[in-house]
Amino acid sequence: MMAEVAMVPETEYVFDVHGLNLWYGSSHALKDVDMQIEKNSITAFIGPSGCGKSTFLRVLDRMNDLIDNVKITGSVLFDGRDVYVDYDPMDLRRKVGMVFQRPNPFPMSIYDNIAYGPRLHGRPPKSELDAIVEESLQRAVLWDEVKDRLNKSALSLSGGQQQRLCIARTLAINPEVVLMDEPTSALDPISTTKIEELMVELKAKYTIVIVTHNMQQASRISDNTAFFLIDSERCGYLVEYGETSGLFFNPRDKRTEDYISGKFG
Amino acid sequence: MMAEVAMVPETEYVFDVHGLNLWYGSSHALKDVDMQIEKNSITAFIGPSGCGKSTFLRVLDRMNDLIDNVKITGSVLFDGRDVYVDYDPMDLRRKVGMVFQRPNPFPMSIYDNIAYGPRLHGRPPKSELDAIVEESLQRAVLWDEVKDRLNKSALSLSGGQQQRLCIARTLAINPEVVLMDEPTSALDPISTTKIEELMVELKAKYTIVIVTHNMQQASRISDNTAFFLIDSERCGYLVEYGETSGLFFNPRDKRTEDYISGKFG
Amino acid sequence: MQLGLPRTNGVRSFKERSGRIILLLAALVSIATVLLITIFIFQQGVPVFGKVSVLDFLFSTKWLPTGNPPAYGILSFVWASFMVTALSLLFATPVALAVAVYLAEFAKGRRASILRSSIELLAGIPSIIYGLFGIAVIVPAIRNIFGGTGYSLLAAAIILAIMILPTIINISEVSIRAVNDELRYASVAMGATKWETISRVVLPAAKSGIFTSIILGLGRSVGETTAVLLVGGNAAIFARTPLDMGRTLTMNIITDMSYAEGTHLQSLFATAMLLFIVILVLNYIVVRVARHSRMED
Amino acid sequence: MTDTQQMLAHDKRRKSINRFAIGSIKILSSLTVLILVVIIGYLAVRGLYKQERTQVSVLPLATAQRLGLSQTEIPFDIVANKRAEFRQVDWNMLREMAQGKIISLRRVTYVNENFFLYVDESIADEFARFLDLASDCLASGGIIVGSFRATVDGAAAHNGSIAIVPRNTASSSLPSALKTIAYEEHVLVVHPTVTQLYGNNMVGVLSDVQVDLLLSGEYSSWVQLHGGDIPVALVQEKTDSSVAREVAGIEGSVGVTTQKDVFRAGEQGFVTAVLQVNRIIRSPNLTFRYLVLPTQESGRFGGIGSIIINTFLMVFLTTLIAAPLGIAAAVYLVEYAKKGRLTSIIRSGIDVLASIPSIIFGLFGLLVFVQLLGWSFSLISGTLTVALMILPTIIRTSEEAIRSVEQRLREASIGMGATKMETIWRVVLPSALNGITTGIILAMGRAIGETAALLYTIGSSTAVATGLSSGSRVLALHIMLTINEGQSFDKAFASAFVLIVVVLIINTTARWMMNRASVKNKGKE
Amino acid sequence: QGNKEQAQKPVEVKNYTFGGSTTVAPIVETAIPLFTAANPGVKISYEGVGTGTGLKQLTAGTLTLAGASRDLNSTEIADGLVPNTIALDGLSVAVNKSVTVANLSLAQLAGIFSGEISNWSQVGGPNAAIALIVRDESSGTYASFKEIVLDTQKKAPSKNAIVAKENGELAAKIASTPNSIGYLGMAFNHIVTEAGGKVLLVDGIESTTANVLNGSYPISRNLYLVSKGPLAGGSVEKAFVDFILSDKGAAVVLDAQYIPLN
Ligand SMILES: Nc1ncnc2c1ncn2[C@@H]1O[C@H](COP(=O)(O)OP(=O)(O)OP(=O)(O)O)[C@@H](O)[C@H]1O
Ligand SMILES: Nc1ncnc2c1ncn2[C@@H]1O[C@H](COP(=O)(O)OP(=O)(O)OP(=O)(O)O)[C@@H](O)[C@H]1O
Ligand SMILES: [Mg+2]
Ligand SMILES: [Mg+2]
Ligand SMILES: O=P([O-])([O-])[O-]
Repeated sequence: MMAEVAMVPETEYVFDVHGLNLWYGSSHALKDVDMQIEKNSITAFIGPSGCGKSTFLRVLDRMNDLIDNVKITGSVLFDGRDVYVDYDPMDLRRKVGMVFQRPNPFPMSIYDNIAYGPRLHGRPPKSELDAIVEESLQRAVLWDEVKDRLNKSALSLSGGQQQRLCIARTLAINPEVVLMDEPTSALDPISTTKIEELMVELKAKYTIVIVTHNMQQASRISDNTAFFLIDSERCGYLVEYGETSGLFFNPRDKRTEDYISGKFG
Repeated sequence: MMAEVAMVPETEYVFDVHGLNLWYGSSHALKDVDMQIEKNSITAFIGPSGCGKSTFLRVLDRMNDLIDNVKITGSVLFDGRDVYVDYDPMDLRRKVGMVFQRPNPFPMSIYDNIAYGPRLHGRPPKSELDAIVEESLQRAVLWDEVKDRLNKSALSLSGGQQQRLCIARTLAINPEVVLMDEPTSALDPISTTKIEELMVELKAKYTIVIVTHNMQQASRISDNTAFFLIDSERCGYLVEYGETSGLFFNPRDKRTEDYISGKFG
Repeated sequence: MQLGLPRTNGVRSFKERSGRIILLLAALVSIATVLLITIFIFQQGVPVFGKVSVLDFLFSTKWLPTGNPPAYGILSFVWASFMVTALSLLFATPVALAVAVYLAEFAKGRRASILRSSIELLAGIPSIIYGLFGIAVIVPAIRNIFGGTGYSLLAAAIILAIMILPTIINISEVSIRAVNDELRYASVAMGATKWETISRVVLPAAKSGIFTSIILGLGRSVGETTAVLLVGGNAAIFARTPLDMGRTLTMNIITDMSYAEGTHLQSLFATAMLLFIVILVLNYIVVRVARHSRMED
Repeated sequence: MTDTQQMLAHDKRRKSINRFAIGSIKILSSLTVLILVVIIGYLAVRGLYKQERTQVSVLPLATAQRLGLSQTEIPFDIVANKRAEFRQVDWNMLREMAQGKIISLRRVTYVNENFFLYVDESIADEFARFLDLASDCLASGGIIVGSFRATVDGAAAHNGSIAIVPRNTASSSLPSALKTIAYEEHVLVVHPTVTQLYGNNMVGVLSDVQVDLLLSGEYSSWVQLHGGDIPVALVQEKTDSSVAREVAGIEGSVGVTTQKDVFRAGEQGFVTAVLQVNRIIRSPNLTFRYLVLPTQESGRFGGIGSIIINTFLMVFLTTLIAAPLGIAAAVYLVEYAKKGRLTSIIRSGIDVLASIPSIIFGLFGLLVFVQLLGWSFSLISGTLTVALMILPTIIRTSEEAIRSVEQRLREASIGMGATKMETIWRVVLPSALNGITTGIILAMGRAIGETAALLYTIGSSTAVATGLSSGSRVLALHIMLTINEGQSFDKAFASAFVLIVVVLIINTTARWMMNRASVKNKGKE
Repeated sequence: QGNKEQAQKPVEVKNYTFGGSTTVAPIVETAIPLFTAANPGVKISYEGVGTGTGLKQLTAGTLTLAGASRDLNSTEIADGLVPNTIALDGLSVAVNKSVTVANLSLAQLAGIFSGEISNWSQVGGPNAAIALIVRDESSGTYASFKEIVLDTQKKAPSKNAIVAKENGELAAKIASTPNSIGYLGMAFNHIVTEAGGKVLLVDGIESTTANVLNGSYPISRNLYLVSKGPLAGGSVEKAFVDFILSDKGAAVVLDAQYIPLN
């Protein structure tokens, strides 16, 4: 397997997944997934509910470690090194940030939310921290809205602002990749648009992977799309993966076509 | 209002609802509903989630009395007498049985489940009770499956059997009307078919009102269908009511047509 | 590792590991305490059986620890504990169940919150205060109604009944609340009255929780010391009626503890041992009931 | 037809059963509230007011007035320091004071103060004469004689003092610390045979009513007052001769006279006896002084100031030990424990610990901390015992609070590269703080009311604890010991009222925090 | 004189814990402030945990001086404990205010406390059942009363009696229970009398200090401060015992309503 991996040019792909299988206890949740995720691009995962999109996303930053009884086989390389062998999970997660479906700011001030990561990974002086907070909030296009109330509780923000805060919080630890699991599904259309714009802006600096139920969203913003499905034994697998325009307008697989045209799901 | 009511031939309609409005606290859940429910027929309520179908069903046997802060105006006549004025709720409910979405057998034996109602309403001798139990179970087409284990816990039955048990339990108090709130939505297709068949059989003797999300089901088994919707203020109202064949194949209202053809909901 | 992880991570994972061990140790304190209590009480209590046979100890009513020859029969105390506990449950259970039903099925708004606060406050009142109240109010009341001195197992049982009310109410209420609403609807929809629904469907469905609450109340009742000491009369006699004075196991321990020595002292620890075993058995019953009801669901 | 009638009757019965049952449920529920109200109300009344009963030989002023007895005109006023809790004095008492026989007030008023008598020099002679004392006696008895100012100022400065000032001194000229107190003088004097033993009986202490009946001639024989079968002979007041002397001469006679008269008759060799009467005094029980004064002689004197300090010390230390342990255990159970044998053992350990009666904890503390470790009866022995006892309460509530912290917050933190411990420390515990604090407060409420576990561990010393190894009596224990050692029920009730108020405050705080937390959570949804 | 020397000798400055009998507690607790005032730097506390526990702790070494209200038994003596008599205590018999009887003979007392006499009318009172209130069997008070009153009449104590854990509780229970009778240390008399009850004459003799000292009042016992081994010269314990035996100590004993030895 290592031999295959070596052939992938490291500059082009941040993640390189080969023959990934995952079990929750005895139920096989993901089967034989191979995928290479391009740097500085937006990759979207789509598919019906329960097909393992979130599961696969959590493989990438080892968030599945938190769940008991998970078994993983296959290789997941990040920057050419095996995520499950060569990385300390804490280290990995600093480089691979994650934004969740429902905004989950910590019940503390806006400032402390952003400062949380930097404080974990070192003890930056106040001035530096201030700079990080401002920069992150600016990148997440939230600075103007909150700069006057950095010491207010983050819970006082609206849902869309909270989600942008969570993105800013992730950016504050300066990751290489940002994983997002349905980041807009709990938000209103206006907030959704804002976050979509933000993602497109961010891809210049970061690699973004997003799970979405909203096909329009995937086709609007992503560069590559992966389509997952479940088989009769409720086991998820990757049906098709490729450039978004190709997958949406010229799907290679019949099942993809059916799904995109709304025949099931 | 009474004048209008008097014109309805009593033999034909069991329920006669006029100008019904219902509020949960300050939120107006049902607006100006008029409906007459035919005797010995199956009436189906359809409509999107939250449009007040269950609420209206519960108006008919005063189950809303159990909820605080409910305000009801308008008149609901059952057999020509006002449900909210002339009836004692316990009395009414004996004549108007109800079957719920999720099967809810009591945690006691199958026999005791069926005997529960008869025991409440009198103290029939054992032999009579045995007869009632057998007859009810036979009407609900469950007798053959359970006759050898009447003293086993009702919870040991499968979901479909439990739902038929609940129907049998309702039949055991010998009601005139049986209200069913999505009685098959928690069941597998085979059980669903069995219960649909059962309903059709039962209408010879009882009047049946059923709430369903399954349009096919409504069109398959009901004689009359009522279509409810919610307006912009989240207040439910009756859009169209009439013979099922007419409503499904020749809807008078544009919204009904859209809903039936799957354009929304 | 050879890839050279930053040092800080080594420190962090060391913290992680040692933190975990510290937490585990903290969690083990409880079990260690239980073990130590068992060991010490038994170590002090068991030797008494070298001098007194277990049968004499448990089944004799002769308690003459300072007599010549001494006798150490605690049957009267076992009986008094039994009587007091049984009576307190008899008094408390109907009231507690009524309150639990009221809270779970009827009470709303201000009434509910007043009732709920009252129960919490009752639970918070220290037992010494119950004892004081018992001497000043319950004992004279019993004296006036039934004659005698008023110091009696009945007085102790009444005080205990008040003390265990909150325990029974709280746990019963939780289990009554846990009964699925759909069962209530089913019953009401068949024309049952509220009371029929409660008595025939809700309470039977909540029975294991109610049983547990009664057992826990029993445990509290049998272990209470201070309050009963002040009102029970404390006479080392075999009580024939609740109006007689009596001495429970706990009263026996606390009365003689400060003066006893030698075998007498050991016999007190043996009394504590018996009490401890009773508590363990009650606990076991609770666990079994919980497991049983979980399996039924 | 009969069928429907039967059915109707049946329905009627069902409905009345329903009404009856629901009514009973409501009544029984109200009963619970009633019980609480009665308990707290009773404690408040007994805690705040006391009704003492004492036996005295002088007739209380009220009784004397009711009987229409004339008061001797005394040439001076008696004023006392308000804090001495003097209400009245009589001739004998004044005499003993003047002779220097009373050095402390504690036997008189139960206030542990040294006694001082100040006399205005302008009436010193008259005062001595009134008490049948030589006027130089005053100088030798440690009495302070001085000008009016010196007298009242001195008495105002000393808590336990009485001053003798000229008659009709305007209250405006007295310092505010002083008040005029009543002078009582009448006694029931009887022939000595009346108070003798007859068989096993004797004339007992008389109540108000009995005094009235006796003096109005209702009793014909002393047997009616449990004395011997001697006829009662009433001796009326005489202007020419002394009542006491008269009484001494007539068997079975009784009369009302002044203490001074009895004393003088005695001097002259006329033997009489004085009957005891009951006096009931109502007064405030729980005073500010009682709250703050240090406890003396195991609670007989002084207040409960030091006990309150000890109580807070004990609760503070107990929390200091139990809270970190309990929270740590809860964190372990929620965040680390896997389903397995060890976890279920730990869990049942906590359950068992929660159900062990406190007397067994007390014995355990005695065996381990007091004896085995040799820490004797001390703050530390008691604290550790109670800490173990309240551990399960803290673990359970903390566990619940930590469990209810949303998983999403943990994921957010872990997702940013935090370790589990960092996540717990920085996100989980702060979020669960409210629930944890509530649990700790409840546990404090339990600790503060504990007696059985402390009786053989914390000692009974009433002084403020100066270290972990000093014995330190706490409030609940003090109530128990106040009953046991018999200082007085009134004191027990005063302390109990303080305890219940503290417990109520603690519980209300916990409840308030709980409500606040749930409102906050609802707000978040 | 002895104690004057002691007071001048520098004693070791530290904390001392004494403890034991609650009967002895009032004496020691009153004496402590006076003693420590004369011996600056010394801190003493007295834990009233009961005679038995006190002696046990003394043997174990957690207490250095123990109050006892009963004679030591053979094991305690074998353990090397040495009793130092510090005072006398008269045991009085008290009744509730509802009782009209004012005197009982020793024989009648024995009859009452053995349960043979169960109605007040049998001893000249009204027709009412006698409510017995006694101390727990292991207390010094119980032992002394049993020895002096019951054993001499060859009678066994009745078990049908309210058992109080301490003298004070007993007094309070007499005060609050109609038709009750009980025995208690003289120091606790006031609790009964303040509540309207009374202290009985025994064989016509009042329980006063004078009567105990001249031997006319029959029920009394010794109070001790027990040390582990003989009191060592120069120790605080010896100084303390000497202080209580001094004149000033006698005043303390009197003040606590016990009877000093001299
Ligand atoms: N912690 C878990 N333990 C056991 N099974 C799990 C766990 N998490 C997810 N699963 C199962 O794994 C399968 C894939 O779940 P996953 O959440 O990855 O799906 P998804 O594609 O993200 O679905 P959705 O669109 O609903 O979020 C599902 O069948 C789910 O039930
Ligand atoms: N107990 C209640 N208290 C307050 N509002 C309620 C209550 N029950 C229902 N509602 C509200 O009333 C409206 C109608 O509810 P109802 O349950 O009747 O809808 P429905 O048509 O049965 O929907 P569904 O198909 O999802 O069952 C909804 O907005 C619902 O939120
Ligand atoms: Mg998902
Ligand atoms: Mg519905
Ligand atoms: O002095 P005692 O408390 O042992 O009677």
